[in-house]
Amino acid sequence: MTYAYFPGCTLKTKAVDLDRWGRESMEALGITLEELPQWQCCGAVYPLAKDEIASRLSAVRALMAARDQGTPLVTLCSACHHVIKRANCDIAEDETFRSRANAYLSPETPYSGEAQVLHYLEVLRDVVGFDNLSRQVKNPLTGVKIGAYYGCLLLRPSRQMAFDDPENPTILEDFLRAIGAQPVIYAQRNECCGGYVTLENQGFARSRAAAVADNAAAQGAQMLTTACPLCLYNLQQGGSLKTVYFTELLAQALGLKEGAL
Amino acid sequence: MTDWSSRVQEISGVNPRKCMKCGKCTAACPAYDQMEYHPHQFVDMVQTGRVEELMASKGIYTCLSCFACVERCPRNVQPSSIIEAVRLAVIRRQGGNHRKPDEIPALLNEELPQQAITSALRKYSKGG
Amino acid sequence: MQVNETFTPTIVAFCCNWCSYAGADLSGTNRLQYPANVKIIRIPCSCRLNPMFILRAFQRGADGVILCGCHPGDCHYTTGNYYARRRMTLLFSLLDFLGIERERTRVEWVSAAEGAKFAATMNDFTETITRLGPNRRLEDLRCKEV
Amino acid sequence: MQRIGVFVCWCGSNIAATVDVEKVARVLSQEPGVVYSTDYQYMCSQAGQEMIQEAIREHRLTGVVICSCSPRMHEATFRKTVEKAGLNPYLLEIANIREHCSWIHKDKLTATEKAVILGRAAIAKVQLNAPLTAGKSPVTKRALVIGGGIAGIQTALDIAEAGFPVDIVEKKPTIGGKMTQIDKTFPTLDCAACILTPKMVDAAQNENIDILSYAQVEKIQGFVGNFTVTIRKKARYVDENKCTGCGLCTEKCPQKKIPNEFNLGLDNRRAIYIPFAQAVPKVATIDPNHCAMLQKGKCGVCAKVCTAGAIDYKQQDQLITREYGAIVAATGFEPISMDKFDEFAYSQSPDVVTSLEFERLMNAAGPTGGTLLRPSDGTHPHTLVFVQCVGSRCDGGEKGKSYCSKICCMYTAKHAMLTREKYPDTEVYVFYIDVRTPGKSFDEFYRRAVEEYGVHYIKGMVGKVTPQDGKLKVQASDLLGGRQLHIDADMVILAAAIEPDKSARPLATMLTASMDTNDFFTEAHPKLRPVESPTAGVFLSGACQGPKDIPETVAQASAAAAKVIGLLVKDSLTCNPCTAQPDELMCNGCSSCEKVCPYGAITYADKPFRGPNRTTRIRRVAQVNPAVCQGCGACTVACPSGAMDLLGFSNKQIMAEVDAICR
Amino acid sequence: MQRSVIETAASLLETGVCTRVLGWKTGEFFYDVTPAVFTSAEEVRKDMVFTPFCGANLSKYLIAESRKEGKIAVFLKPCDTFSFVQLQKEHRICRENVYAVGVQCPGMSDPDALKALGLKGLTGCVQEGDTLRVDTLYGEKAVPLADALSLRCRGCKSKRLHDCDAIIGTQGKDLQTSRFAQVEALEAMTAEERFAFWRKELSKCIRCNACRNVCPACSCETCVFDNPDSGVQNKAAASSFEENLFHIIRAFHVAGRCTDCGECTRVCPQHIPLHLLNRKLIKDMNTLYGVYQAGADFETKPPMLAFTLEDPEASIITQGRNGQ
Repeated sequence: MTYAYFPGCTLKTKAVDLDRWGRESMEALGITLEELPQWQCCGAVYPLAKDEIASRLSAVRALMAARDQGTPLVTLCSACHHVIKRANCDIAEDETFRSRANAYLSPETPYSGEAQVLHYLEVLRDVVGFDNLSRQVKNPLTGVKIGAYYGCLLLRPSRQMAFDDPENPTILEDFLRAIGAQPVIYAQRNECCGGYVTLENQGFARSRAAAVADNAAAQGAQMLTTACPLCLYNLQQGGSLKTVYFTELLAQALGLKEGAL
Repeated sequence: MTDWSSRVQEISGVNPRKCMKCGKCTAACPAYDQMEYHPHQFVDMVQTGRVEELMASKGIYTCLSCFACVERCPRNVQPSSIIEAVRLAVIRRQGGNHRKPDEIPALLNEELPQQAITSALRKYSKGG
Repeated sequence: MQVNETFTPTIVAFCCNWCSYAGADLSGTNRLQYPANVKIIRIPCSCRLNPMFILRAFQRGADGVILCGCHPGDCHYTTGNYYARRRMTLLFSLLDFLGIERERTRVEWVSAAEGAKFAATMNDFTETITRLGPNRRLEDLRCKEV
Repeated sequence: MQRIGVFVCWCGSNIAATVDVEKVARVLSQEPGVVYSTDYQYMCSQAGQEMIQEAIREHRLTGVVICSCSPRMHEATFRKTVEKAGLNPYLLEIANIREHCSWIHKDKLTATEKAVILGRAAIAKVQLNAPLTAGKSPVTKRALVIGGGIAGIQTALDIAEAGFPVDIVEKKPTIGGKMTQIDKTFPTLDCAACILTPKMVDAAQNENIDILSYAQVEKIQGFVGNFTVTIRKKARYVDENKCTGCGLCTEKCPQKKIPNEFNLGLDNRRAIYIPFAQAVPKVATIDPNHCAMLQKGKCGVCAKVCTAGAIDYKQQDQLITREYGAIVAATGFEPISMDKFDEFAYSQSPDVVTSLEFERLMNAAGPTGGTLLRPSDGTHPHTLVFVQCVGSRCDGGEKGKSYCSKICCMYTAKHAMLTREKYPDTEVYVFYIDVRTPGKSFDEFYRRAVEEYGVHYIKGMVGKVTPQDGKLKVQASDLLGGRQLHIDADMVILAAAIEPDKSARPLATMLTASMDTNDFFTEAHPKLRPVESPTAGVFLSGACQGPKDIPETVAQASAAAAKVIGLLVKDSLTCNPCTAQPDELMCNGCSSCEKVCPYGAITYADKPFRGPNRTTRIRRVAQVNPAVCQGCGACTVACPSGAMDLLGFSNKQIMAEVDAICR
Repeated sequence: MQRSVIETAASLLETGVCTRVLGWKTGEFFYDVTPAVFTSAEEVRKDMVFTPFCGANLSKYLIAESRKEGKIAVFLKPCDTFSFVQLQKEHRICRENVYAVGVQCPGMSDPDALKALGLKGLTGCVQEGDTLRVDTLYGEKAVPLADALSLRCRGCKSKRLHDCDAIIGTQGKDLQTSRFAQVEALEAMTAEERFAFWRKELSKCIRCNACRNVCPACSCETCVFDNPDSGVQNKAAASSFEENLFHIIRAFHVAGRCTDCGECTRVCPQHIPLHLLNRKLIKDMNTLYGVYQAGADFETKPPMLAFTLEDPEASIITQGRNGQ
């Protein structure tokens, strides 16, 4: 099985580990992630203004390419997923945006949200299946207590993201169980890590990350895992716990990646 | 004279009159201590036409866009969209960039992901 | 548009028995005047109004047709006026689509206490129809091309 | 050939001053079918009525038109008049030439002309009138109350007091409903059990009341006065007549770890159980999902210890069919699930509880024996945070309810007050959006909580609860203080919105009673008929109609009972003859009419019809129950084939009026 | 396709799955295809066809046919299946007596469209992919299928086959269409222009009732226009009310039940674009009360038999605009 894949800028530079282990693991599970040709930056933040058209166009281009290929579009970075998924919802629901985006890009077939946007975790859950995944685990992470850190972008706003229960998500915990680890539930797992404010106000960003990590540690977590490069950065800067990408854990469990946690 | 209040409502697609002043947005906000005005006030100020004050406030750049206020608002008001619209109103006004692209390099460090830089540019300046 | 001084339109008002017919009675009791062109037909509920009745009225020479019913939420039969609202909305849109003057048809919610509103509505409606002049189009729609 | 009489009333000078009544009578006498036409000073007077009756006899009239005041005024009078003269009362039409003509026009010529046209319309209509007879239907003098909470109990008691038999159907093993779980009642703080349990006993002992507990309604047929209801009495595997309620079995049963629903899962019960000490009926029930005997065929401990020999593992569900004249829905409410509100960490910490759970934690018969202890570690809580409006007043409805749940402000004040009274060492915070206390002695009660008991009322909301280090870190807003608060709490209590019981929707379908979008039953009129459903013979009691506190529920329960009694005292019901009537030959059986009928008056029957070449075709055709139809006419327009018509306001009659006016 | 349709029909009869088959057969000309009931495999092999001219929607015939003795198999194109479901929703078809075979459809052709392309003396034709090979007296011609399609197939709304017991070809999907374009164009005109348009069109009507007879929604036991109690009965087509407003009343009667199959326009001998009246109502209902497709499912309440408390008032309809 082959899916169109949108890696995003950060995965090509700072977050190569997220990308590499993600692809290799998926390959091992029988799914090829084929990078979209000529993708452009998703825009990194979703423009909340209804009249911002241009900044949403690169997401629409990616969506259109996936539609033309006839496969769902898989994303891995939380920010890319957020932007692309919301752009897809908007183009399906907001007539003004749809007609303006189509007028601007003038594709052969107008685009109105036909492509399906899947996060990597959704592919693991819904296509591979966590039961199936657990059967393929070679090095279970038995006994490791890991706090899943969701952050904001995967979950909210839930009406558009439709990813998981925004206040009580379970997908990462189910994933951790599947690879043999012991998930630790802690309330701050869906609170902000400090986001891009880290650029201007490091102190504040670090206090946010500390609040997240402290809560997880107090609930018994030995480490944290995330799907977002920015979250990882902030948690590494300000948090007291080791933080890794979930794809690294996956690759390790599948026996693709060597080394200790 | 621009009617910023209706402009902001238009850009954001938010109707501040839906707000029932419960304050859950402000209760949920992780950046509360960093702002002089708080999410529920943003909504109220747009409704009562005090947008210029809001535009002058530094707190609008501290909003993390974490959407906790959006998710938890019982009335579906979306305070963060208002904040974004106010930010845009400032940026679209001539010379209103909070950060100019040439200021950014000084703020960078080795480890910072691209995502942060792009986000910040988008949030802080016109056409990053 | 030229106002035809001698034109006295025929206007049919369908009124639901429980609110609007009583509202019309009240405007009588309070001696509130409205033009004699308006003739009221009593129906049990606004939902009894079949679009065919409206078309029939126009065909037989009415110049304007108005439906009055209880305010939404106050229907004697709980839900009747909600159905009437949808039916009339669609009928009016279809008539407009056929090029019939939109203002010849109207829906107004009049409660049993709104005698003044009933009279005011009828005055306004008659004025509108007088300004539009005689209804020809619905009759003309079928005829061989002129 | 029609022989129509026209009678033009002067109404003293009310009509005659602006309408030339003689002329009207004269002109109308020329209308086709009119054989007699006259005018008179006061048609509604004794003399006027006699004149009409005489004319009917003398001219053998087949229809009567009276040009007079509004039919809303004297239609009933004149119907009686013509009936006494031997004419069917529905062969009468009234032209309203007073309110709709003489009183609103000044010019005599115009008014006269209009009066003639109104008269013509009435003549045109009466030509097509058919004699109608109001039917009668008998009334079964027995009522069914669905739901055995305080609403159902009160309604049943009042109906029984009036001498009518009444059955209560309750799905749980005991009657009593939500009120049994409540500790104290506001604003008087008397104990709920102390005022409720005597009523439960009254109901059980009343000769006219039959309690069908652990039962549910399966099927409802019929209409006002004549319902046939099938009730499924679930097997409780205990013979109700033999069980003495001694409770020995519930102590000996080896299955101990079953969440006790009466205490909302805060403690456990056995597989055979009596929900609480004052249950009515006080008999044990076996939970078939957890009983080892029923599941695996091994155990039988309860049967061994039961000296009354009441245990019957072979018991089957029982179907009971009974006839009723009236049905009362009293299905009550449930707190909504907290699943979608995990920002308050309800799923993450046992110390975050709903208000109803808090009632159990405060109750002497509850899991902690009335001492307030944290569910997580059994310690005494010092800081308590109450959150109001959880799931109430939400926009959209994806998450939470759009309405105010009405009771939460008061019970939260009660909880806060009781906590401070029993445990003065506690700090109690209440986060509110608005405090709503309309009701007798309600605001005084709330003020006492603040002023005398020192409860901290904070205008604002809780945004996040983080369980950490044995505390609940509460992040909240204090809007009046202009700050974000961080409180380390021991317990958080959520005032969950309430919603109609899940059983209400299927019940409404069976009753063809309408519901609003929130699944509350709709009342026949929101102001003037608040305890009746639009479906005749169906009445509403308690919170199934909308959120209510106990006093309001009881008031409405008695009101519903009064309406039921008013129906049951009648031997038969007179039907409105102006009902919908389908022409079966034209009916498609498409169900359009059924979908718009607010009363559920329309059903379908498969009937044989003659087809071509002597064949017989079975077709589905609509049937209108004239006892239920109220004559609104919604169906007549929904019907695509025009098979459905309304007696008294038929298509042809209305078209005839239109034609007469427009000609 | 033709072969598998015929073989399916024949084997359904041979194996006793059904006793009759409702399909199509050719009339006087090869493009003159009419509905027909077959009772034996021989008949099927001899006469049954599935050609690019099988436009006729067979679902309406099931009202009578499904009530007869024994099971009947029927062949339905995607758009026909909407009518099939809608009629079941209205309790008109005995589903248990029907074996429904869905036939995927590339779009049906219109002989007039071929004639308009300048083809004369048509003698036969075969569809191959996107091309239509047409035999004429003057030799074979290849025509792009898109150019030969009938008007209604050019705005096909769905290739989805609903509620079928078997499917020939592949299951399809709902399509994005611009089927409201012509309605919108009319809406954009002035009232005078619209009036002139409709007067011209409706004046052509000869009251042949073809639209009514073919319409799957117009399947009343007795039509209101034939019902003496309706007040609009019409036997003699004079300048009376009944004739004049026939199409308006008809459009209103099928509102919320019309699946937009386009049969009315297809069969109109005067080429009146009657489907535009229905589409206008569909467009309005979609806009005002939420998107609804008659016959797309069994559950959704049709908009004309439902309401919400927040429905707009009739005043939302203003001259030439539709509350948008």
